[in-house]
Amino acid sequence: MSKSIEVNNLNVYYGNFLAVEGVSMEIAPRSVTAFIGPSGCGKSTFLRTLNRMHEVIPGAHVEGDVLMDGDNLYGPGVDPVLVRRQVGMVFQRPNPFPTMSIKDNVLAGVRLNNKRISKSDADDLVEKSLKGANLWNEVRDRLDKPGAGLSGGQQQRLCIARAIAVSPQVLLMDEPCSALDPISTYAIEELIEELKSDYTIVIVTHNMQQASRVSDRTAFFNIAGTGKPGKLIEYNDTKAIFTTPNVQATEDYVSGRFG
Amino acid sequence: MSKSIEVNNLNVYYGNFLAVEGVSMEIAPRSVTAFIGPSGCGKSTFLRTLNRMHEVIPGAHVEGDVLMDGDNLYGPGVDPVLVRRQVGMVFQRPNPFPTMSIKDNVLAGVRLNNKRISKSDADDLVEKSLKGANLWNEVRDRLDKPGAGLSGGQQQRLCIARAIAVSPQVLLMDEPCSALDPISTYAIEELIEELKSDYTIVIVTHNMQQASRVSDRTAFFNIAGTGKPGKLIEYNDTKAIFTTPNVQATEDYVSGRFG
Amino acid sequence: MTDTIAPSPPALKRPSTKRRAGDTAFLGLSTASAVSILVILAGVAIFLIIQGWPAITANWATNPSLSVIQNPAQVPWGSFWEYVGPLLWGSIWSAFIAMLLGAPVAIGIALFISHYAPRRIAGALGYVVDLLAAVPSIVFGLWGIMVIRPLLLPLSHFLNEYFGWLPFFEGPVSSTGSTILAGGVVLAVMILPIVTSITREIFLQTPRLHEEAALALGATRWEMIRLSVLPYARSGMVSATLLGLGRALGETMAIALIISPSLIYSVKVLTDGYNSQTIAANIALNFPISDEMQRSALIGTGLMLFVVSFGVNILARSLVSASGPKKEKRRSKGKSA
Amino acid sequence: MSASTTNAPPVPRSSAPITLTSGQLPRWIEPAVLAGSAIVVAAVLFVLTQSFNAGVWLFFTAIVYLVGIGLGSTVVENRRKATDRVVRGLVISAFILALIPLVSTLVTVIVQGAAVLNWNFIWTVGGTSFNPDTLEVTYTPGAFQAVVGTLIITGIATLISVPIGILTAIYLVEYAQPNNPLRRAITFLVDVMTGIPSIVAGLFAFSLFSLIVGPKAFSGFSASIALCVLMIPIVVRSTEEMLRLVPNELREASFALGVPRSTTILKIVLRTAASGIVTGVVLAIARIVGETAPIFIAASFTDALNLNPFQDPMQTLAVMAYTNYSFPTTDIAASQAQAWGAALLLVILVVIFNLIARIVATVFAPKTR
Amino acid sequence: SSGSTTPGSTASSTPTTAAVASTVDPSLTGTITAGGSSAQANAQAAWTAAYNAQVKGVTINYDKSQGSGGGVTNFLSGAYDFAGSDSPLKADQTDQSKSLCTAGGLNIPIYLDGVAIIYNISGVTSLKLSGATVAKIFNLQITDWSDPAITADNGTALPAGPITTVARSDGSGTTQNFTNYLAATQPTDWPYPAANSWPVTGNVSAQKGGSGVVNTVQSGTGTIGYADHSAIGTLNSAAIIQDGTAIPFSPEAVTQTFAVAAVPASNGVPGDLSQKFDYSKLTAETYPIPLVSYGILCSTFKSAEQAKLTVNYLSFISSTAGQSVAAKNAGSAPLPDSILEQAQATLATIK
Ligand SMILES: Nc1ncnc2c1ncn2[C@@H]1O[C@H](COP(=O)(O)OP(=O)(O)OP(=O)(O)O)[C@@H](O)[C@H]1O
Ligand SMILES: Nc1ncnc2c1ncn2[C@@H]1O[C@H](COP(=O)(O)OP(=O)(O)OP(=O)(O)O)[C@@H](O)[C@H]1O
Ligand SMILES: [Mg+2]
Ligand SMILES: [Mg+2]
Repeated sequence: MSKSIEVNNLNVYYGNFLAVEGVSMEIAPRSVTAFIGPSGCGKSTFLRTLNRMHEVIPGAHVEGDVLMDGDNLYGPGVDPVLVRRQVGMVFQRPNPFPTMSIKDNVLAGVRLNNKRISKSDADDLVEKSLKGANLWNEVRDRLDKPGAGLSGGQQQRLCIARAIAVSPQVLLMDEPCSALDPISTYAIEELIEELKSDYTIVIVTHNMQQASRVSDRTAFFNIAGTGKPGKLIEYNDTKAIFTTPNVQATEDYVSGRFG
Repeated sequence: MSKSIEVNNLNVYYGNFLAVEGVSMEIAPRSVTAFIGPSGCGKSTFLRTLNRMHEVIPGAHVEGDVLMDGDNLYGPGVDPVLVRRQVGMVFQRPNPFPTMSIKDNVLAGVRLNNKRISKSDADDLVEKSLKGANLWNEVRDRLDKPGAGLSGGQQQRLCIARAIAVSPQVLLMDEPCSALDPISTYAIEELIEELKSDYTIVIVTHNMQQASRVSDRTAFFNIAGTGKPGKLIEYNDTKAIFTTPNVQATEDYVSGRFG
Repeated sequence: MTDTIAPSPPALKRPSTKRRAGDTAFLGLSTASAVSILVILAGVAIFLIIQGWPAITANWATNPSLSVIQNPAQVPWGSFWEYVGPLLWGSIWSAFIAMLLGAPVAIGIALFISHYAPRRIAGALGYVVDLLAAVPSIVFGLWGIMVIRPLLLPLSHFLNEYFGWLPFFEGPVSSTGSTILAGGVVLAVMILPIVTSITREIFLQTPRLHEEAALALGATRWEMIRLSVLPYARSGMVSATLLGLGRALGETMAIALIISPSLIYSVKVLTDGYNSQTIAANIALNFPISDEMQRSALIGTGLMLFVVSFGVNILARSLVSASGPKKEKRRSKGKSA
Repeated sequence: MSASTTNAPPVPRSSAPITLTSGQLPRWIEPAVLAGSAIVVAAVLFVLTQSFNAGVWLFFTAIVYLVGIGLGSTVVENRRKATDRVVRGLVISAFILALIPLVSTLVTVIVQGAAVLNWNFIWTVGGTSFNPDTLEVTYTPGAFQAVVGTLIITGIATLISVPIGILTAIYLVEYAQPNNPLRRAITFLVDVMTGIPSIVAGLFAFSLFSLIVGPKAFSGFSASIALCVLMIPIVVRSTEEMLRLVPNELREASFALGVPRSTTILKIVLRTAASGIVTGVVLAIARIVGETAPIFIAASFTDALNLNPFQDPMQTLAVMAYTNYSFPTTDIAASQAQAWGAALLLVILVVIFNLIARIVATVFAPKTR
Repeated sequence: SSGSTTPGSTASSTPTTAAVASTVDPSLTGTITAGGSSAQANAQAAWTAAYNAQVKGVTINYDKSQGSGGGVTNFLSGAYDFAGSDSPLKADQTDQSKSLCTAGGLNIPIYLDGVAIIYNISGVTSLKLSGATVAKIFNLQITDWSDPAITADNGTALPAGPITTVARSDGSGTTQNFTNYLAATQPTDWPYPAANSWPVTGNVSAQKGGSGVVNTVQSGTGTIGYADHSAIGTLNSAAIIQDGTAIPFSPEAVTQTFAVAAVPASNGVPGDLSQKFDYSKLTAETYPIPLVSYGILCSTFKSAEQAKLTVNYLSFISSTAGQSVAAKNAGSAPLPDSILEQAQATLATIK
């Protein structure tokens, strides 16, 4: 149910601007990998290349390979739509569909892909997904109300519920908890813990504690200066990154007193 | 240059829905107050009543008083525009004016009152504000580029620069760092430390560590359940809240292992 | 927890399934539609050129059909260009008056509905303006004759009496009301709904984030609009105005019914005998009586109107891009996969 | 503030007012100034011109009010608040200004048209009867043939234009790269197309059909094609604007769920923009349904009922209104009454379209509560 | 259908005066597509009604919005079975018609009316004007109703007030016929050639269509204009002084005008009945500004079926009965029998 990811010497461009340079890494199946690094270093950019979401930005393109269980995501004939169905994503800003009810938002991935789903299955799926995102109790009695009426944090959890409802093989999360309060964050972290037995999870976070709590391995990205490309500085077991980093920059960054 | 705030038995409604109930608190001038609490408990809602920003949402209204140095913000004849000039605000999501350059974004508030600001004054102000927001080095060579071209974290810092450029008396921040990486977060926290000698600062945060690091006093809000109003549960010195809370709910919340 | 409904992992390679075929078909359909517009427009342009060419290139002084086309100077027109000149001017002038009167009002109404009217009645007000859009142009023509023409007569006398020193308000003041002012007012009313409803939709879509950013800086409502609403809506406002302008330039029957035209260059707006004729109305008025060569001349003028539309659009576009550094940003939201 | 630490404030202090209530005009001042200017202007006008003209009076009242409130607010409050008040005054005047023609047209059409409008008028085909003894021809008013013609011609034009228009807008917004030459060409040409005089569109369609079906090319369908030329650009333009307003985040959310682009467009983008698109379509219909010149040219004229859009002339309500006004029978008053009747019917028809569209739009509109 | 009660057969069976009869064939079915002159519009509507009372199976679509030029153009392109036109085919149009019609297009006068000089002067219900005064007024040389020339024509002074002349803004047969008269009879006061568009510029209110002129004259004060007499509604029209007599419009006076002043001006196609007015032959019994309008059709139709329909209809129009229907319902003047007989003869040759 989950897949390994292998990235070989990947460059990501926005038009002519090289945003991320020469990233190579291997991500094991059924593991949680955290990306950390300062703002603008290309964490989001790189993350999006893992399900080809960067392609929706005009001019964005990559050089290099991303292999999922050995299949090159950028190989000829590979359909980005199919890639994205297997590699789910949760964004930094919550983006529920404004025309849909909470329930329909959760079912969107299933329904939009024209899968016929019986009412009871649908109800089950909605409940499970919302429970997984720790939103069930807050919205159980207003499932038919629009999703846009929720608070920011609630909306983000709704988006997580929506992403896990389609049961992807890999789950990418771009700072999924930055708009969430500790209780929801805790729930999501627990969820990640649970999901990791089945999924390969990659999470971008600014929260060092979070990275150290949830991830098995951590990748630290950095940027030399504005206009310079972001680079993968160090990639190792989370414990090693936070206790015995090999690179000075990593140590500087993780030893900050912030969380 | 900073003012005290006194809130007396404030109820906030969205139409008929009572979102926040019976809040009373006193905020000393030249202090940092943190609001914490689970998502949806009304922190943002309450914060916005401190500069009457809730009024831009149709149907939102309050009962009760908010006194700034004894002047009731909701008194007859009070102009919300003047209130907001003195009580600045930074939002959860960065919102630079997309059509303006970085420089114009910083100057936007100042230009409203003082069209004829001299070029050198303007340049000084831009530099100081951007430095204050720890953004100067990243944008100094592209001040005339649009603000929307920055990364999320950079945009948020731009918004902080814009807010402090008009030198308000009180600064409200609604999870200003939730989109920021640790380095920027650190800079903002330092900035808050600096600003507090002159301003009264109120900050909403989900980050317990942040609350304990930057704030003098902390207010914990909670909500009994969906559809119930949010309430101020405990308001005390930050140290007391995090070490010896009086209420069980507070203890449950702050003792969570997250941050 | 999810494996009950989880599908078996599909292959990444594109299988030639129906859905992907649907994607291609959809792209094909929309591209075909886009191209069909090119085809239609090319068709119209070719039609105009083929039909108009004989008159454009003819010698008007000697051609038996063209030399009798009326000229206020009582001599045959020297060429097509002499003939089309005053008509072009008339089209531009009347459209200008209409835009001058209509566009600011239209944007004002849109603002009123989106940002000033109490929320509860804003929807109803929007509907009221849409009602204006529901009035067909022929009705505006009839209304213009019956209501606007007499209504503007006292105003015309007033303007002439006190502002007659301005060339626009020179006499002799019309006694029948068939002035370019009346036509302009009716045109302005006709473009109102089209401009209003599009700008209104766009104003309403201004991200709340941007509006709050301005308000939190202590902006008054107008300053908030100036800082966040107008910049956001700029390109949309220009499009809406261009649509209105297109309508004003191309409007035929209402103008033909209301204005008493002459083939002259004139800026007077209060007279019966000195109103510059518009191209569209001139075609409508003279087409029925014209023989083939004269029709060719009329179609040639239609071609010129086409060219003017081109010019106006180029101008408007360059104005927008000159003043709006971020316009392309908003425009380029579309992307490809 | 004076006791501040060595940590200087990061920015120079502007001279912001410290009080919250400084310089407020009382709430009643706006209505008071308005009433005052109305009275003063009325008096001055009467003295100057010895007559009273409602339009002039309203106009100058508005001007005097705006100047008055602007100056007053500048003095008592400040320049910014003055600007704010003046703009509000302007915006509200604009709205009232627009209400006048609306009410006036509607009242005119209703008052004039109500005289002939009844069920008979709608459900009978207009015609003549002839008395062989007196040689007298009597005209029986009736608009059924025109109602049917309007529905057929406009319906076909809508069926053709709306898909083409919306698909083109989709191409422009969702598929074409910003610098794609086809995209640039089309955006530009669509704007140009809005300036085609309607009569030229009619000529174009008729010439086209003459080429295809021979000289007797008059048909409802060719009129529909003419109307398409007028309608497509409006649909494209308004749809394009509405699609651009759909936040990119929604598209990304959908793509990330592995939804193909076509489904994303159909079920997310179009759905979110539906209410605006519908408004645009109704505007476009209203724009073409009142056309007369292209109908004459392409569908010629008839008084008879014709249900076949592909052959023989057809009448529409707009044409009926126009011909009855422009070519009255010897009983001019009766003809004009019929013209207004047809016009009223046309307005009612468009209002019905509008209502339907509103309902559709409300059903589809994004909801937040 | 009982042919004996129909007006066509009534006309042919009842020997009133020397009536010109037509044979209407009630068994015909089909559609006649026609259009052109709007002057004929009301007459065509009446003819259609009367004809349909006998021939139920024929639909006649006469498009009055096309105008004479549109009618001719559509006729020449083959779109119309016949055209209504206020002026006969021009030479080049006749040439063009030869490719369509074998021998060529035939112009048959079917409608006669007069151009009325309409006015709206408060308190004035009767107005007499000489041709010269009409020319001067419309040429903007006389600008006030109290002008001595007007006083002289009427014998008494009219209330003073500025004159607003109202003309057609669109090209029209009415303008053509009116300026034909002015150019032929008032060469000094009317220095313009006859044309279908109004030549005078300056303080003229130009209006679209006869109805536009009529409406504007009616709603203005001190206004004067010209329109096809059948379309003036309740407005007053001036009597024109000819040979010392003020002649108000009447159908008889116009029929008389045609009888004395119309001279054949054939386009060369056998059977063509184009006419021209010789204004020098006007008498004190003739209304001097006539307006004649033609039916234009092919000598040989592409389809014999269509020819039969069209000829049958036009022959009804060109009968005494047809002319009476138009006179009764459209206020036109009946064409003299002599020309109707020629018309029937021509129609009989059409295949
Ligand atoms: N759509 C875009 N077009 C052009 N450049 C972009 C675009 N998006 C991001 N960039 C640039 O690419 C670089 C990496 O940005 P990215 O958003 O990936 O950073 P990040 O590490 O996710 O930052 P943050 O922590 O603030 O989210 C930055 O320099 C940014 O300015
Ligand atoms: N515009 C609105 N209209 C109606 N209800 C609203 C609106 N905004 C917020 N609410 C409701 O008010 C309550 C408080 O919301 P608020 O956004 O203040 O919570 P919060 O504590 O800031 O949450 P978060 O930590 O997620 O930002 C919630 O129940 C929310 O659903
Ligand atoms: Mg990021
Ligand atoms: Mg909040």
